[in-house]
Formats: sequence, C-alpha cells, structure tokens
Amino acid sequence: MEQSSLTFRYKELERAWDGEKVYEVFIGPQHPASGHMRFIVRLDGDIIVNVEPDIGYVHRTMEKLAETKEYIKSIPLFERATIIDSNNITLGYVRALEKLLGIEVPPRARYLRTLLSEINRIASHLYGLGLAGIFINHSTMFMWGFGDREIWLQLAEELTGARLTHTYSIPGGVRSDLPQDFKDRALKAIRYMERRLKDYMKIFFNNPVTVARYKDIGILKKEDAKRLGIVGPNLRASGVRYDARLVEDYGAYREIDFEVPVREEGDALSRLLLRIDEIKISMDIIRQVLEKIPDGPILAEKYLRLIPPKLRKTMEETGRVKFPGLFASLRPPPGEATARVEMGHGEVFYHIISDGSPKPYRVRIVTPSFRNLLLLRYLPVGHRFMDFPAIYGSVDYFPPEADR
Amino acid sequence: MVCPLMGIVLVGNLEESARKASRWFLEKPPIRNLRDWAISFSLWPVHFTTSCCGAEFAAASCPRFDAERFGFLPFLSPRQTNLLLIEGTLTRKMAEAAKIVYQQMPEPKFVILMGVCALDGGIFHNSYNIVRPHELFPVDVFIPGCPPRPEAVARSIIMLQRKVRNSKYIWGDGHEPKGED
Amino acid sequence: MSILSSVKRHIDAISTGLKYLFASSRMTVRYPEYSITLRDNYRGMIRYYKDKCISCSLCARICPADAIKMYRKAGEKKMYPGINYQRCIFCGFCVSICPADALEHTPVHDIAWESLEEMIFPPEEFGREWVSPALEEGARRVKAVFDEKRGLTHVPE
Amino acid sequence: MNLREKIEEKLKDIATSIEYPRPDLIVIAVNRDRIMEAAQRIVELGFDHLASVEGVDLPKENAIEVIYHAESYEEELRNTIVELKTRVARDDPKLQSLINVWPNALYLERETWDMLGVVFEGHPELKRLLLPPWWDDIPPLRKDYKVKVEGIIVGTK
Repeated sequence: MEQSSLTFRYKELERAWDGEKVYEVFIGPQHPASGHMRFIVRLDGDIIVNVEPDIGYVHRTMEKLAETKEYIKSIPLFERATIIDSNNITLGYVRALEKLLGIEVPPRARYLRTLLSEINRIASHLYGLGLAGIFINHSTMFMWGFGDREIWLQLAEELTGARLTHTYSIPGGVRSDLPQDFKDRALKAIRYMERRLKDYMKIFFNNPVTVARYKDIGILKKEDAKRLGIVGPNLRASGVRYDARLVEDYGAYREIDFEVPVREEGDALSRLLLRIDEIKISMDIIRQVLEKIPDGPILAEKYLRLIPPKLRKTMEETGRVKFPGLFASLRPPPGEATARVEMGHGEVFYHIISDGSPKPYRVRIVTPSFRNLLLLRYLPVGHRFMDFPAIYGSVDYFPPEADR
Repeated sequence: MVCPLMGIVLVGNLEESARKASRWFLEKPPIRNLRDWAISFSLWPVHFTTSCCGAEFAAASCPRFDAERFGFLPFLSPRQTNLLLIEGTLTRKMAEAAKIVYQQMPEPKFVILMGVCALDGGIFHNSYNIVRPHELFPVDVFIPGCPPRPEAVARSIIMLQRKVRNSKYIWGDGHEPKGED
Repeated sequence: MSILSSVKRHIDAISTGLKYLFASSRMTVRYPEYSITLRDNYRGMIRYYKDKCISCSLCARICPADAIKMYRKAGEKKMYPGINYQRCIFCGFCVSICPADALEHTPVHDIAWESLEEMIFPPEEFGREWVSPALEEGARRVKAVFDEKRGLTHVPE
Repeated sequence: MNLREKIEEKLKDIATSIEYPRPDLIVIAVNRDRIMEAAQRIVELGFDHLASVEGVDLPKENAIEVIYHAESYEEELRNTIVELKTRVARDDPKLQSLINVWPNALYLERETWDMLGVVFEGHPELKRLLLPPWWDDIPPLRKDYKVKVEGIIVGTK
C-alpha cells in the first residue's frame, strides 16, 4: 500500500464547520443506550459534523492493579472488562502467560476452551444484537436477543458454575470437565437456535422498517477499515478476511473446519448480519467440538503431578480441577509474550512483561472496543442525528471493555 | 370542633403550610398504608448503567427473570424514577453523574447497590479511580456477587418492597448526597 | 427493494409476531414463588468446615479480591480464614486451591443484605449453612430444561 | 526471502537491535530520534496498523520505554507481530507522534500520554482520555505511583 493513502488526514475526516451554525448535543453518561459513555455530538441542523466520544466512565485501572497482583489473580481481574464474553477475554491473558511459562495444554482442555469461547461468542453477539434492536426502538429484538442469550448462559453455567464470570481457563488447562448430559442439551439448544434465527430474519433483519434504518448507514470502506485498524465483525463486514482465530494458535481451531464469514457492503446492516453469520458458524464449531473432543486430562501434566493423590481422586470424581499450591505464586522466567484472541467484539491483544517475580512487571491489554472507538468518531459524520443510535448499535461497542 | 389541621396549617407561610398539611395527610394510617403499598409496586429504577453489572440488571428485566412483575420498570429520565440502582463499579468520573442523577430524582427515593464493586470495590478495592457509593448516598439494600444473579436483584426488590411497606423510610430525610468527590 | 417484496416482508414480520402471540414459548421463572435449582458445581456462597482446615492460608493468598483474610487470635498460633462478602467475587479460587477440602460452594446465590456490617464473616460464622431465602419462604423448585421447540423452559422437580 | 531477512535488510542501519524472543514476535529497538523512519519502513513491509501502544516505566534506568506493536491483515504477515520500541528520558518524556504513519495511534497514544505522561509531539489532542479531567497527580502507570496492597492476616482478640 502506498504511503500517502495511509496518512491520516485527521481533520479532513470531519467536515469543516462554521462555529455559529453548529450546536452541541451531549449524550450521556446517563442515556437510554448502554450508558456509561458520553458523546459530544456537533450538529449543523440535523447533520452530524463531528462526534467526540468521551470515555473513561468505567476506567477501573486494570493495568495498574495487575501489577499489584500475582499472575493468577489477574485472570478474574481482566475477566471483568467484558463479563458478557469472559472466556475469550481471559483466554488471551492465559495464552500469553502459558507462552511465558512454556506450558503445553492437553488436547481435551483446548477443545473445552474452544467450546466455551464459542458459547460466549454467541451470547455476546445476541447481547449486541438485542441492544442494536432497542437502539432503534425495536423492543421485540431486544427481548428475543436477551431471552435467547439465557440459553447459552445456562449452558455455560452448567459447564463452569457461573452465569457470566466463568474464570474457566487457567494456565495449563481448564477448571472443570464436561457434565454428563451436556452434549445432548447443547445439541438441543443449537437446533432450537437454528430454527429461531429464521424468525429473527423475518421479524428484524428482513423487516423493511429495520432495513430502512440500518441499510446504507455508516458505510465503512475496506481501505478505511484497514487504515483505522478496526477489528472483529466490523472489519469483516467491510470485506477483510481477518480473524485472530486464524492467526494465533489457541484452542482447537487448527483442528476444526470453519469458515470466517465476510461481507462486502460495510454498512450497518451488514455488520449486524455478519453477527448472525458468526452465530451460525459458532454453532457449527460447537457441534464439531462435541463430536471430536478427545479423552484425557484437562490440566497440564506438569501441574497435575503437584496435586496430592487424594485430591486427584476427588478431581476425577467431581470433574472439577483442584489447584496445586504453586498457583498462588507462579513465577514465569523473565521475558515477554504477546497473545491475540478473537472475542465477540474483535481481537483482544495482551502483552506481558515478566521480571521473574511472582507479579507481572507490566501487562498491556488492548481491547477490541477500544480499537473500534475510532469508528464512533468516523462513521456518523455526514449522517442525520437519528442515524447515530443505529450506527452506535451496529458497532457493538461495550464501554467497560474499552475503558478497562 | 377544632380541626386537627388548624394547628399545623395556620402557622408560617403558605408554601410551608401546604407541605405540612400534605405530610400530615399522607402520614395518616389508612392513607399511609395505601401510599406505601402503591410505592412498593412502582419502584422505577433510573436507567443508569455504571458498569458491567448492567448486563445482569438487563437480564433481570428480560424474559427469563422479568422484574416487571414487581412493578420494576427501568425508565429513562431520572425525573420519573424513584430508585437508583448502582450497577457495579462507580468510578470517580461517573460519581459526578450519579450525584446529579440522584439529585434530580423526586422523593421518596431509594438506592440499591448491586455487585461487590459497588459495596467495597470487589476485585478493584485498591484502585485509584473508584469511589464507594455508600459514602455518597443513603443505601437501602446491598447485593453481593460479581455479578449478582438476576434472582438476587429480584430478592433486593422484594426486600425493598417490604421495607417500604413497613414504612421504614422517613419522608424527606437524608436525601442529599454526602461527601464531595 | 420493490414495493411487492417490501409488502411481503412486512407481512412476514407481522405474521411472525402473531405466531409467537398465539404459540408463545414462555421462559419466565416467577422467582419468589419458583426457584431455579442450581447445579452442584454452581459457585455460590462459600461454606467453611473448620474441623477440616489445616490453616495453610492458601485461600487467603490466592483470593484475587482480598476478601478472605486469616484471623489470628491474640496469643494463638493457628489462623483461620474469614470472608468478607463485600468483596468476594465468587471466582472459586479458594475452593479450588484448598488442599483439605475445607471450603465448599453451596448453590445459593440469591441473597441480599440491608447493611454492610452483616457481610463480614469471621471464622466462627464462616461455617454457617446457607439456605436460599426463596426456598425458606416456600418456593417451589424448578429446573431448566432445553427444548428444541421452545428453547429454555422450566419444569417443577 | 523470509520475513526475518526482509526486516533485517530493511532496518539494519537504524535499528540498535533486532531480536526474536518468540516465533510470532519480532522486537526492533531504535533510538528515539529514528522512530518515525523505522515506523515508515515497517509500514512499507506491510504492517499497516497498530495493535497497541504502551509505555513501560523503568525507574532504575531513568527511562520510559515506548512500545508499538504493529500487525497486518495480509495473509502472509498476519501471524507475526512487530514490536518497535524506543526509550525516552523519564523526566522529559518526548517522542514524535506516529499518528501519520499509523492512523489508529490516535487513541492509543493519547492513552499512553494519559497513563504515563509521555508527550507525543504532533498529536492533535493530548487530553485526558480515561482518567477524570481534573486528575492532577502523577501519571498512574509510573512505578512511583503506589496503590495500596493489603496483607492477608487480621489479628483479633
């Protein structure tokens, strides 16, 4: 790509505005959308000339706190950034930590991680689609999305023991094995959801009212998406075939056939439809995982040896992993590691620097919502004010994730 | 016969007297019971998402748990609400907004703290950017959990309803936010 | 979109809505009257068995939220854990690391309190048995069932 | 020619060191006045957007290390992350903004300024992003900004 096209003519993205004609509308932080975020929207008549996202309302200082906690304690810490997609966000941290520690994960644990990741992805997409519905006052979509999300939360709860904050992946494996009747229940849920998605199409995505609100709104061109470093479904809806599942070797994705859905239009409707495509793919992956999952241990041999034999026996009976005492003070050798994991919202990036002590020297986390924040500034310019909720809904922005 | 209202109403200015009369009226037992019963079934929380517990709060008002059965309907403008539900962490920047929202709500108003981040910080207890909401507002119910289950949210509503019906709250008292930051 | 297909899609949307109006698939749990039975592995309130505890303090060391503290009585050497539910995030690390199985999750997670002081449990009270307040009030237990046609439903046990 | 050779050829005259700590990571260190040039050359190789900008405080060496992680959407490059790092003085942390090279550095650099106080020259809007606007303490991610750490033992009578 040529150098000049990459130059970010930052001011030119926004139309030059005349100070007298423009007025400001403050949206938030208490607003009917997802809340905890403010937009300063500058309008010329009804046309948006500039949007300034004012974030930081949920900044809980995770990077600083990670430096004061032992390695394993940061798993629940980072999980709180996106509790609606918690296995995916912790998996990145766990992967980076495993690279530092030099641990191989047993195959069954990799499959289980993939299983929960995909369940989380579906739940996260349904959450986003439900909100996209309520943003244009389509409360049926909101209720359907949030209602059907409960199915996946119930499955995740049966697997891990918590509705949202699973804290499932740990260095070297996962925390609990598949329950006996899980496969049967998961397949029922998938068959229900497949039928249900057809009704979703009828009542929402093909509904001319929705199409009128979402189609040809907030078009993100392929070149711009690349230039702005967008990630996740928002990127793929613009025709770029990029997914961290293809990039990073984590979970069981190398052993599973799956297509990464791509759409070319790049408008708000295609961003929503892409999430429907991803739900279908995820259900397919869950099917394959349940089919192919190998037997074996769910924790790395290195740690399994440290657990007393009596506890190992109860572990086998209950299917729940006991931690070796070493976990309270894991000491990776000095060095650095990066990891990328595809969340429902996009790619999460971790960089851990270790100095050999039980606490990390520095943990850097860049979440997909933070990277997609540029979209909220770039896409609405030139649209009418009431298109703004539609664009915000289609981007699937999650403020606690962006603010960390 | 001397009207019992005389002694209350016929002192001070008109506005003051009217307020006193209305309070006297509302505190009379049958009306008071009716009032409390009505309030307890119209707890309208303001749609003020402070953090990620909002996901479970949404789940509580959605099909599976359906908090609307309790007359608990999230509403957008603080002017039409009487319940502030702090959903998770309250950061310093958000606390300013929370105080404004609380001040805008008409009386009687109640506060529920949801999630351990709102109680004592939870996993973020030593963070430099959070505040403890119970230092700012008079709180009625505390829900533990991170995040609490929607059932726990329903439980807190039931507890608050009982509290209201037992007339445990004092009208027009202690409803100014405490503290500065 | 042509007018014809637009009309068709409108009709599709309305008929789908009507379909669910008549053949509704209700998933609501009427909570205080009915209570979902959580599975054994649910990470709810934590119960402590003092007789099994070996005072290793691993639970306090691994607690990410510093909710578990070791309580040491003046003059005594042994320490016992106590929990602060103002902070506990129910990650279950303490239960997982306990080498003596002295900590255990109970499937109770619908508790709320009216004051903060009630939420701190020193070792003596940490061992209390948890009962769901809904069940105490006589709620009927239901369990979640997956159904191909109706999604998630709840049937009485 | 594989990627490592390409990078070495392209950057050998300005990089102070090129390391390969992991199979998917290439670490390039440069002096702070060559950062723009190095970034442009990395972009020419195809790494057209950033995954992160971060600062690491090194009080012992009186420096702040600013690290750029570049990645690519191209199929042959996407498995690798290029880490470009440089050091700036801790008491006068100034660095050229790379916003014209990597456009999505806009918020990432602003956050680094917010959290570590590194001034990016040429950045159009260096103002508070995550911290509250009235923040007047030292930048929180510096190592001398201490947060409270609690012990695990509580003494009782």
